[in-house]
This record gives sequence, structure tokens and C-alpha cells, in this order.
Amino acid sequence: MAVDERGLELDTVSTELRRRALRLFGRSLHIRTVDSGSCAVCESEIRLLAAPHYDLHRLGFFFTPAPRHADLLMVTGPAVRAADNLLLKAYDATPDPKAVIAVGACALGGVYPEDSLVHGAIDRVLPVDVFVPGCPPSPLALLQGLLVAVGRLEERVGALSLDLDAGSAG
Amino acid sequence: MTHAIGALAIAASAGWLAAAGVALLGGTRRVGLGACAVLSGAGGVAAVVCGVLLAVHGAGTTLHLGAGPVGAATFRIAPLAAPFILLLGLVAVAIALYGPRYHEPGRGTAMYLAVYNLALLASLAVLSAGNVVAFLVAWESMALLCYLLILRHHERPGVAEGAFLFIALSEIGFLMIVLAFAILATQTGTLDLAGIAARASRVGAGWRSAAYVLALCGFGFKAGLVPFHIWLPAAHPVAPADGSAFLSGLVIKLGVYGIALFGFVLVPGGPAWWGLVTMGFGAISAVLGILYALMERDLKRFLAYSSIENIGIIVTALGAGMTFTAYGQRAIGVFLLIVALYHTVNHGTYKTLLFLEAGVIEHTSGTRDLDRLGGLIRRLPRTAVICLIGTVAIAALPPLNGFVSEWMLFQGLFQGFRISSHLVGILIVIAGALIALTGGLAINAFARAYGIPFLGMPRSGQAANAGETRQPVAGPALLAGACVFLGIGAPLVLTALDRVARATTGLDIRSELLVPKLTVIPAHTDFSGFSPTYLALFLLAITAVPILIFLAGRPRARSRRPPVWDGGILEFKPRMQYTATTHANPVRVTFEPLYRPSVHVERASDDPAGRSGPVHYRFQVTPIFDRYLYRPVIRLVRALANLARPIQSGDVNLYLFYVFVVVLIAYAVYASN
Amino acid sequence: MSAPGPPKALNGDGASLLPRADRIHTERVETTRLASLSHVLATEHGARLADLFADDGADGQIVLRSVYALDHESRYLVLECEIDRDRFPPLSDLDPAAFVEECEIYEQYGIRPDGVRRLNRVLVPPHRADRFPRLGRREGLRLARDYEPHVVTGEAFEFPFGPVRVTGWESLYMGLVTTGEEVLDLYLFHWHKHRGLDHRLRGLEPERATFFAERADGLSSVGDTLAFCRAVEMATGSEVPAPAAHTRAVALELERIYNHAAAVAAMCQTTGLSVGQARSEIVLERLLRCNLAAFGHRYLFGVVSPGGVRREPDAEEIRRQLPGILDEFRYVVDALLVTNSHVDRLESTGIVTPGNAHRLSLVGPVARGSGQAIDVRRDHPTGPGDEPVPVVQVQPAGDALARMRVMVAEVEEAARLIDAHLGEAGAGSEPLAGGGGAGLGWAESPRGEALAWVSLDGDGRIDGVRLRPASVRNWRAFDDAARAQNVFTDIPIIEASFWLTVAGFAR
Amino acid sequence: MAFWFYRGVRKGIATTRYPSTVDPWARGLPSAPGFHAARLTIPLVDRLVGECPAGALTREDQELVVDLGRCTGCGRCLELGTGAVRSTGEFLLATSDRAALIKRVPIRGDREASGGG
Repeated sequence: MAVDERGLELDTVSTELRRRALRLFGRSLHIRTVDSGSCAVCESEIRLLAAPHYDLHRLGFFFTPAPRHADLLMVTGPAVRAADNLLLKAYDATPDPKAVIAVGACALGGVYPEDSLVHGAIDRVLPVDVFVPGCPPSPLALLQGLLVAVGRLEERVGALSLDLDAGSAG
Repeated sequence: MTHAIGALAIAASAGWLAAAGVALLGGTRRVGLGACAVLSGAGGVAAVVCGVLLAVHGAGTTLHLGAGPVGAATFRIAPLAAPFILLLGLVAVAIALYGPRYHEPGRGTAMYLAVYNLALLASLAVLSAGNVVAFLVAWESMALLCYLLILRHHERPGVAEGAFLFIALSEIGFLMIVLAFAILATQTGTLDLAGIAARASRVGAGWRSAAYVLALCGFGFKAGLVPFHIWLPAAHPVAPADGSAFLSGLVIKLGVYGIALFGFVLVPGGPAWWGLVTMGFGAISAVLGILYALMERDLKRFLAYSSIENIGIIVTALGAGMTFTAYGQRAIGVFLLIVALYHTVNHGTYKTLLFLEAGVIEHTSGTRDLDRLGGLIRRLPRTAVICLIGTVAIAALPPLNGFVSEWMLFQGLFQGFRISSHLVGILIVIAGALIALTGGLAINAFARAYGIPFLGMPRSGQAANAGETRQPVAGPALLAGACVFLGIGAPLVLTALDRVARATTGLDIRSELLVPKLTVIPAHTDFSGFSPTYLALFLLAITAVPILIFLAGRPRARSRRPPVWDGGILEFKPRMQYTATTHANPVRVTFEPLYRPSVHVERASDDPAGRSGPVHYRFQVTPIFDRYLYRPVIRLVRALANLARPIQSGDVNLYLFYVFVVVLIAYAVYASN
Repeated sequence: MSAPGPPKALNGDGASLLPRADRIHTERVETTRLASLSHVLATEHGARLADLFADDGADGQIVLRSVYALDHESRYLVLECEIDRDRFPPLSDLDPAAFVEECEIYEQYGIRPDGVRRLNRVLVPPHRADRFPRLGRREGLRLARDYEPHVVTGEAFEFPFGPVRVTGWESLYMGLVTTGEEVLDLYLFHWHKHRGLDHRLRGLEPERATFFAERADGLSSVGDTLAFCRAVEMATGSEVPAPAAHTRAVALELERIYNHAAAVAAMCQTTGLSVGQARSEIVLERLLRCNLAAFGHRYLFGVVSPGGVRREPDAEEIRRQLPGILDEFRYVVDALLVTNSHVDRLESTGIVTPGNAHRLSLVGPVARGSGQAIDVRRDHPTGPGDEPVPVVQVQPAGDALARMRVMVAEVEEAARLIDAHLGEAGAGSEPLAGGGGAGLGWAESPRGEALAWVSLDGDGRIDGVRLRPASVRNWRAFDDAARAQNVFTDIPIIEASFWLTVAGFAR
Repeated sequence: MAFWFYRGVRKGIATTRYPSTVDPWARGLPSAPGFHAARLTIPLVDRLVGECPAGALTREDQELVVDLGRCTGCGRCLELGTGAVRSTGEFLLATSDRAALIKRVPIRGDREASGGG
């Protein structure tokens, strides 16, 4: 369980509950993006989600400028400690039920190890509901992340085996 | 009844005289202040009752007092003075309730309160003067006493200048008033005001016009009509709060009284152009007053400019009324006189309230600068509520009194089409448009004047530490109550004012003013109408609906209240709020040719290195009347004085020689005849 | 500049100190001469202050390095100056371009320029200043509160915008000092994104360091990494095989094309032209797919490596896809330039005067949009020697429209270069020659000249590094551009036309 | 504005059909690495672990632990472990379960080599 600097318990217990609630949002879900120190490429891919090739509006997702209107936070970057403030404030300002999507390898602990400058992964600061790996995750992967977050798509990685010999060896 | 009116006036005078004496004797102690306030307040109550009776009775009374060097001083309380006497009493009561908590006992306070109570007396004398001498003596005493009021803190910077400006302009105005009366007195051969009024129709048109124009300008100086207004923003901020309240609440209304006295009583039935000129002065004063108010950061200077605006509205009503009368639309003329009187009382009420509360704000937070205030609604909740009532009233929002009188003014002006001359009709509608612009800007201005100090975060440490324990409440609260009554009780007020107008003009328009009892109509049954009372009830009802819905549908689940979303910054700084100037910025940009602003910017980033740091931005409006009207006049006077300097050597022998020469010339002239 | 040879100031007797072929000259100078030298360089030799940074060895001796670009002589001049005190000569008095770097040096090493001027906060967040790792190796570095306070007085106020801003834009705090409409001043705080890359790269092998250098500014990853790799190659004295050099050039130009297309899309977004935005985003997406097909990564990560390249381009795919995409790009741009609602918003918006561009040593499209013909591809060629020289696109107006025109023209130029390089591009990587040393590398990234300086220890690990993406240079002109008679709503347009990244500045 | 509309219409639909089908171009995207367990040896795995700049690879005794969350798809392991490592082509890895991204691959190369020998 992550505990933020103010001693506020960010509960991860109700994650499942929140996901079920998000499913209720069905085809109208609003997204706010927060950048906690990305290299600007994840931002570029997120911007392209609204572009004609991906057009996330057709799936019922919308970007919103204010976390007050958001159901879902898309967080990029390795959670730079200097950005704690904005991350926690944005999380606080988002009404419940809400979900957090950690976007990209940085946000999942891949690039920057935890040190005095960065937390190294978003789930050390906020309870994360969906993880989208990739450096950067392609817009398709981001779409999949969104659909997984609202339970409209089954995730595939659970069934994925990296052992290429597993089938034949078994 | 008439005896009661006279007795009450005398009682009020006695109360104020006694209050002045008590102040002189006991003003150095708190008990003395209290006693003075009680007497002053009692005098005020007497004046209120006197004013009400006078209006209801619709006839005056006359008193003769001893004989002076130029004849007996006659005092005659006429119905036209009723609203003013009532306002005088109301202001006196409110200030009496306010004063003891506002002032610290001391010699200065003792003198000040003595002067103030005498000024109340002098004002009553102006309003009840029956002949020219009494009027002029009372007027000049009132002016001098006000001068002393402003000088209360004469050691502070700017006070002497403000007071001097007041007395200098007041004296110029006085000169014009003396001339106006002199013309009428010589042409009618009487000093008695009733006598002048009775014989005025026999005076030649040229003399009458000269007298009216001189009176308009002379009283315009006191009322604060543009361009005679420049003493208001200079004198108001430097006077004590109750002094400013008295000046704005009452003294400038005496100027209105003077104009109404000339226009409707002494030389009634003047040509249409009198009305048009008066209306023009009024409309321009209203627009310029509010435009300058919007640029003002000093709360009291702001209120002073707003007074100019309101005087403009009142004088517009008077002028339009005179115009309608001249074109035979007497009913609308009387209607507009009623509007003017109504707005006079309204403005006196809420402006006094706001000045008194400005004093509370200044006392508690140490500043009048809007850009150093903020967040006072949490620190001064009572003040905030009372101020809100005053602000809603002065911004002419329903259902309070300011809305009713301004609505009536518009209904009057929009009937310009009833005038046979299209040109005049259009001029009246233009005046209406200017007043409409004023109304819109006034809402902006008062949203700013209330929002900047009361809402948001404190912009200075002093504002953050303000507290209202032991601050006066009762006086402003009384006025807030009066605002509500004058708004919702409009039918009652209008009934009384109708009697005043009937007694003054001889025309009763009650049947074209109130149908049936609670609905106000503008002198014609086929134009428009509304009921302030029902409107108030309706507003209360529709406010109740969402409250009920909220109470009934209050969410059962626990709700979370996260802080305001600020973009994730570290901390929200007071300097991240709109300032008073930026609030008015759109107006500033629109009216830039008028303001001719001078802008001064200092910033670290002017150093060309991508540096950032402190920014200082200052903005000043060019005071165009001061710079392009008064300064040249002053320069001219100085230049003339310089020309005269060579003959002023200071040598006594030379002066004796001058005397000798003059005597010689006099003899020569006499001899030649 | 006609006179070859070293600047006279450096060389009393006038003899040629370095052969023309030397593209970098390093000179040790005394602290006392630094100011006068930089004055002479700037005034008499037209030198451009490309970078200023400090470094301290294990012994704690701080060395101040100022990098001057002598663009007309195709050389870089590095002045090294040992600082013995807590103060160093204030270069920003003579050369305003040095100010931001002086602030950075103060934050990282605790030494500050002489004089009474206060500094700005650059990368150290105000609320965490004490627990913050610094580049300086001296123990117990404590910063005095020597920062210029950001206070607004008088009748203006600070309109806070950010750091969380528009969807998909990076975290950046903008404090707009305003009277309601006009922008009086602009406070920019970049420190929300500081990841300490210069700090992190220390002790890594160059190959591993490249992984991070790519992520300093992901949108000019090729340019920055190329500068870094060239610095490493110079430090070790390695040569890059010619096919790899051509591949690098292809990747660099592909990066330029997609960035400029993205900038055009962003400008459409900020002028409210949604259709134009959608059309240019289609181009952008197709370009990214072309990148993927050519190099296996949409943003060309992992192409450049020290000593060569890790991937070779799929020339077939580039030749198949790129012309069609560029046709569509031209089609969109032609339409944009006749759409009044778009052009009018860009015209005379966010003006950077040529004087300011020169004074602040700006680089890239921002400088070229203000009449500064600076392009390190032309001025400081590094390739095998037979590569085509780009024609530098210059516009004099200095407004957002000029920058857009520069970008559009550069896309054409980049396409021409790709065409020329593609035939010879191939894989190849020489192992780095071992040993230590220091080197400077540069590349013309889409945002302008990217610089990197590297010093390697005896084991070939990085001892000190300075990454200077182009964003570091150009952000300093942003508030100037925003202030020039613009109103509030022009700021996003200016930001889009600069097309910088916060990540590159804060790295 | 009309000509923008006309131009847009003429170009047809660009939008992807995802999530119905995955676009063909996406096959080239960097994807999760797959490992031939039978060809993995402890020395090879250790070299792979050392080479991974993202720290996505670790070895736990006889298992190679791959954290797909950390993997940036940089391809260094593919270059190094030619024959033993190849791309799986799977890039749609979003999950609500962080642990699901951590995959274990047994290192069987040594055993089979020793067993066979």
C-alpha cells in the first residue's frame, strides 16, 4: 500500500471495486493526462490517440483538460519527485471512482531506478489500475490499455508465455 | 400637524446643538462620545419623523426668527425638503450609531464631533431656509463646517490639499449661487423665497435663464456634477469615514436640493433647453463618474466617483423632468421629479452605508487599497453581509431600492417619444442610453469593489489579520434595513413622494403611478409596470426552490471535498488573483482614448538574457479635467497675479499714493457728473 | 570570416596554432582573461556562445568550459578555465546567452558569477532543494537563497497556468504576468521534469549511456544521441564507417521531417484549425509508420550507437512510403498557407527579433526564422566528406509564420538529403578505441544544434558528461517572444511554433 | 473551409479498425522478447541480464525472469542472444495486474546439454 508524503493512505483494496464502477461509464469516459517526467514521446503518442488514425472518440473516450471532469488519469514518466505535488494534486482532484493508467516503461520502473530524483515507477506514488508497457507504447497499445481499464477488452498478457519452447517441450 | 413638523425641526436642531456642546465638553471621554451620539441620534430621529410627517402632510410651516442686519431670517419648511430632511435624519441616526465605536475619545474627536453636529444643524437650516439671507448664511456655514470636518486629520498627507480643493470649489459655487439669488431678488424685489417663487413669472426670460444657469453651476459644484466634481475624489478619502458618509450621503444632495429648488420652485416652467442642459450635465456626470470609478484602486475614492455617477443619474432625472414639463408632458415631468427625489434618498442610504463600511475595512485592515485587501468575507462576515446589501442596492439589482428608482428613470426617459419635437425626443433617449451604459458599468464596478476586497485570498498581511470585534455594526445595519424597506416598500415611498411632488408642482399623478396599490407604472397606464413588492416575493420564492431541492436531495453518501484544482502548482499565491485593475481591464481597453493611461513597467526580464524576476506594473489614468481644465485656469490666474505684482511693493507710502490717486479719480468722476 | 587560423586573442604571435582541419580547438585560459577573451571572440570573430558548463574532477577542481562556435570557420573553440574560488567571471554581462547556464552552474556546483545580479531557478525545485543530488562532487553544497524572487507588484497579477496543462503537452509551469490581456512577463518553471541525466550517465559505459541519452529528449532522440556518440567517438578517437554515417544522416532527417510535421499539426491545434490539425496528424502518423518500417521504431530510438549504428534503414520502405507522405504534406501545407484564419494567427505572433536571436545564441528553426543562417550540418560537417550540403532555410520575419515556413522548407530539404544518403546507407559499427579522453559532439537536431561533451576515464567509462539538447538553448527566447505585444491566447501558438520539449531542457 | 472538407472526403477513411483487427503495419513494432528455453544457458542469461539497460531481465537461479513492464523493446537481447531470443511480436501488453507482466522462463540449455552429454 502506497503512502504519500502527507500520510494519506492511497487504498489499493478497492481497485477491483473502482474497475467495476469504471465499467459502468461504458462509452463515455474522460481522460486527463499527467506528465511526471517523460521524455515527451509518450505525450506524442497520446496526442495521436485523438488523431484520425486512432480517433479514440469513436470508442467513447474523451480527453478533458480538468481532472475534476476526468474518470481516468493517464500518467507518463518515472514519477520525478519534484512532480509529486502535481501528481498527487491531480489524483486528489479526480472524483471517485477513478482509475490510473501508468503509461510507458519509465512509468513501470523500466528506465530510471528509484533514487533521490525519481520514484522510478508510478505505482510507488499512486495506486495504478492498468499498466501499459512499451517505450513508447504505440497508440494501439494505449487503446488496448484504455479498453482493458473499462473492462471492454480482455487482457492478453496473462496468457502470453515468453518460453518459445514451452509448447513443444511440454 | 404643521406645528408638530416645526416642533420636530426645532427638536432636531436642539438635539444637534446639545450634541455639539456635549462633544466639546466631554468628547475626551468615552461617556461623552456616547452622550453626544445619543443626542445626535435623537436629533436624527426627530428629523426622520419630521421628514415623514412633512411628506405625508404635504404642506410646510413657517418660522420667523429675530431680525438680522439684512432683515428677518425666515425659516419655512416646504414639502420639497421632506425627502432631504428624512435623509438627513437617517444619516444622522446611522452615524450616531456608528460613531462611538469608530472614534477614539480625544480633543480632536471632541472638536470634530462638535463641528459635525453643527454641520447637521446647518444642513437642516439650508433645507428649511425661508429667505435668501437665511439660505446663504446656512449654506456658507454648512460649507465651512464641512471644510473643518475634512480637516479632522490635518496632519496627514493629502488632507490639507483635499480640504482646500473642497472649500475653493465650494466658494466659487457659492459666488454663483449668490449671483443667482441676487438676480432673482433684485428682479422680484423680495428676499423671501416664497415671494420670489410667486413673482418669478414676471421676471424677464433672460434674467431667469441667467439665474437658473448660475444656480445649476453653483449647486453643481456642491453636488459634484462633471466638470465641477474634482473635489469629491480629493476630499472623500481624507475625511474620517463618517465624515465622508455625511458628505456623500447628504451634503452633495444639498446641491441637488438647490437645483430642484430653482428648477421646480423658484423659477418653475423654464424653457426646454434648461432641462436639456441639466440632463446633459447629469448624463455625462453619470457616465464619466462610473468610468473613472472603475479605474480607482482606493476604496473611498472609488465610492466618491460612484457618488458623481449617482448625482449624474439624479440630475438626469431632474433635467428630463424639466424637459417633459416644458413640452407639456407634465405628468412625466412630475414622475421624473419623484424619481429624482427617490433616487436621492436611495443613494443617500446606500452610499452612507458603503462609506461607513469602508471605514470599518480601513480600520481593521489598515488600508483602503483594493489591491491589498481580499478574503475579508471570512474575516469580517457581518461587514460582508451588510456591504453585500449595499452593493446589490447601488448596483441597481432587484429587488432593492436602487433597482426600483433606476427602473423608473428608464421608464421615464424611454417615453421621450411623447415629446412633439423629434430632436428632443432623441436627445432624451440618448440620455437614457448613457444611463443604461452607466448601469452596466456600475454592475461591473461594484462586482469589482465587492469581489476584490471580500472574496479570494488576502493580498496583504494586514488584510489577513483583520477582525471585526468591537467594530460598529448597528449604523450600517440600520441603513441596510432602510435599503430593503425602500426597495420592497416602494409603493409606500412613492405615495409619500407623490404628495411631495403634488405640493411642489400642484399636479397629483398618484393614479398614474400606482395601480392597484402595489404596481408601479411610469405616469402612463399604457407603457409598462412592475411591482417591487411582488418581485421581491417572487425572488425569495425562486431562491427557496433550489435550497429546498438541495436540502431534500442531499446526498446520503459521504462526499469528499478536495482542494481547488490549481494545475498542480506548489502553492497558490495571493498575487495569482485578479486585481482591481485587471478586473476593469476590458473597460480600460475600450475607453483608452478617454483615460489616456500612462503605463510604467519595471521587470527583471528587460535585461536581455532570458532572465526572469520581479515585475512591477503601474497604471495611471490621466485626470483630464484636472489637467486640461483646472490647471490652465490656475496658470492663467497665477499669470494675472504675476502681472499685478509690480504694484504690490509693500511700501506703505506707495499704498497711500494709490489711495490718493483713487480718491482723485473718484472726485473727478463725481465732478464730471 | 575570411581569416583562417586561430583567433589572435588566443595566440599572441599570430602563428597558426591549429590546422584548418581541426574542427575543435581546446584552450586553457586563466580566469582573469576569460571575460576579455569572450568579448574579443564575440565582437571580432563572430563567435557564437554555444554552451557553458562546469565539470569537476575527482580532486574537486572545478573547470569551467565555454564552447564557442566559429560557424564561418567550421570550428568549435572550447575555453577551459580552472576556477579556484566560489566565483567566476560573469560572462552573461557580455554575452546574455550565458545566463541560463550560469544559473545551472550555480545550482549544480555552488559557484556563481561575480557581481550582484541574482540568478534564476533552473532545475532545482524550490521545495526539495536540500535533498537534491548535484553534479558537483564537493561535499556539503549549500545554496544561499540567491535566487531572483518572482514577485508581481503594482496592478498586474500572475496568471498561473500549469504545470498540468493541455492534454498531451508536457508539464511546464507558466506564470503569465498580465493586466488581463497583454502579457507583461512570463515565468517558466521547467524543474518538474528534471531527471538528472548528466548525473546518471556518470560511471556508465558509453553504449549503456546512449540508452539514456536517447531518452533525454525523446522527440529529438536521434540528434541528441548523435551528438553524444560523436563526443564519445572524438574522446576515444574512433572513426565511424561511412555507411553508418549515411544511416545516421537518414535517421536524423527522418526525425526532422516527423518533428516539423508534428509542429505544423500543433500550430493547427493552437490556431483552432481542427481540420488542418487532423490532416497534418495523418501525415505525422504516416511518417511515424514510415520510421517504424525503416528503422523498427516509431521515434527512431536505438538507431545510433557509439561507433556507428545498430540498425540499417530499410531503404526500400523509405523509397516506397516517403514520397507519397511528402506529397500529402505539401498538399496540407499549401492549403494551410491559404487559410486566412490560420495564417493571420501566426503572422506577427511571437516575434523573436534577429537581434535577440543573435544575442541569445538561438539555434535551429527558431534562429533561422529570425534571419540567423545557422545550421551545423553545413557549418560543422562531420560526415565522410562527400555528403550533400543542406541549403539553409532562412526567413527574416521572426514570427510564428516565419518559423512554420522554415520548417516546411526544411522538410523538402530533408527529403532531398535522405534521397542522397539512402543509397550509401548501411549498417556498421566500429568498436570504440579504448582509453580515456574528452570530446565534443554536435548534430543538427530538428530543434537545432545539439551539443554533447564527454570525458571518459581510463576504463572507457564516462567521468563527466554534458548533454545540451537544442531545447536548452531556445527556451530562453520564449518569454521574449511571448512578451512582444502578444495577448494570452497567442502563447500556445508560440509554444507550438517553437516546438521545443520541456524534457530536453530539464533532462 | 469548404476546400478542407472536400480534401478530407476525397482521402477516404484513415482510421484503424482496432480493436476488431490489428493493423498490419503494427507487426513491425518493438515487441516482447521470447526465449528458446532449451537454448538458454546460465552464462548466456547472465550476459543478457547484464546487457539489458532497462533492468527488465534478472536471473533467479535456474529461471530467467523477464519484467515486460520494464522492457523498452530496445532489441539488445535479440542482438546478443541470436538463436536463443527472438521477438514474440506481442506488443499489446496492457494489464491491470502488474505481476502478470513478470514472466519466468526456465533455463534449460545447461541441463539438456549436461543431460545429453
